[in-house]
Amino acid sequence: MIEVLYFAWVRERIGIPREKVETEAETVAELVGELAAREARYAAAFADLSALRVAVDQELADFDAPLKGAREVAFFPPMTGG
Amino acid sequence: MIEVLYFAWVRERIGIPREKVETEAETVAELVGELAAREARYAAAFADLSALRVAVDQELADFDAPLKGAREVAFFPPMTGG
Amino acid sequence: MAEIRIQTEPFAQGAELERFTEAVTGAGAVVSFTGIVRDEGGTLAAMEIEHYPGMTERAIGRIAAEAEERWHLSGCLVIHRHGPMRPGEAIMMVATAAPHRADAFAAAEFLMDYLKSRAPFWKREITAEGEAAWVAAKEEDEDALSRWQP
Amino acid sequence: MAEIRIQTEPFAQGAELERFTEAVTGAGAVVSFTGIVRDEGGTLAAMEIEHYPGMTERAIGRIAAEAEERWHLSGCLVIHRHGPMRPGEAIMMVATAAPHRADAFAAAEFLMDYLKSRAPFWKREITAEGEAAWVAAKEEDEDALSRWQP
Repeated sequence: MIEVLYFAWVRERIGIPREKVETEAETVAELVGELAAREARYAAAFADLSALRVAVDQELADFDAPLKGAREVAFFPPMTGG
Repeated sequence: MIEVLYFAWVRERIGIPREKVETEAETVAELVGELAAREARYAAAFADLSALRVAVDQELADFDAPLKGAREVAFFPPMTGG
Repeated sequence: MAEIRIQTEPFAQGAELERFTEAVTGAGAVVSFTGIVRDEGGTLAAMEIEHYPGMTERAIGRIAAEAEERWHLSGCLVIHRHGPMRPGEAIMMVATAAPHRADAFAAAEFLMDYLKSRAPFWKREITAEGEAAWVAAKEEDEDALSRWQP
Repeated sequence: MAEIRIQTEPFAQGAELERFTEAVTGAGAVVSFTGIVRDEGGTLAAMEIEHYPGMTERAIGRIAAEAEERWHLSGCLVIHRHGPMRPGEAIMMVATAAPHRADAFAAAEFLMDYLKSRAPFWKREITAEGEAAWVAAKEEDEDALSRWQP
């Protein structure tokens, strides 16, 4: 079970800020594949991965990062702080 | 007649902050030559020109700058503002 | 050593800068940066900032720790707001104190470059007409990070 | 456009920064630098700054004008004290405001580099034992100017 979080327009597109996901995905990319296959709103949010960033357990990660042991995965657009 | 000003250790070495100088010097270097020839304290102050800076009419200048029309010449060490 | 505050409340940059400066010892140089909501010639009504609680503190803590490793600092402050804010209000500030000015300047610029692109904040602008749009990340902000690579 | 003040009185950097920021329009970024008298581990009792009245205002005015030509600024402030001051007191400050942060940072660093070596101030340190010595100009301060050459 992984807690999946969405921020900014990813959150808006998917319609929820977070959800628990039952998954056997071994990498972030596999998790993205499972989510995108769910519904059109997920497919739309994950249509262009180059426009997305991912954090695993609150650390920026790549899409090929392993999920073994991860409790929290977040998807969001490039950050615009400062 | 030129107003000559001294700052920081140049002022201390010469012993006065400013004086009026009658001179026919055509360049700063000629004026320095006249001043240095006056007394030991002037000679000491002008002994090492590389340790001095000069301003003509409140603008930084070189030692070979002309003095024609100048009303004010200042001698001082490298600046340490900020 | 760094003081990091994530908050919704407005803050007074001047008072923060005074307090920060009084608390550090041995500093000869203090640099501050404050980001302010521009009004874009009256077209911007408000800005909203979303963030990722938990990761935000962690990411900024890491950035500040790296600044303290790279430069000789006497202190380091980061305040970043989230939630709604109005034109003219301060969004965030960083302050750095150091014995020498080059360190204070470099650390402040480093903190800003990393906060822009590596701390999980997302800005949304609401126009005077009530339209809301997420601010797009700028390529130049990403490029700015390259100058800090070893 | 730049505000330049040469004074013997202490000033409050925080209050000056607030006032400066409120007065500028269109700024998204405000950078400040404050130079503070270090106590050098308790060995420094006081600092005295001599300056060249008239030339000081002129030199700083020229430096600020050049900063305003080189970068897109919304405002520019320079305050520099002369006379005696104690450890912990602010010697001087610059503040720059700009639509974008790169301009504000570059202009503030430019102002500082030029103020250090091209504005007619001379620092004298008085130690706790009462010995006074003129501060020598640093070669690195002169070198810092080279990065601004076209």
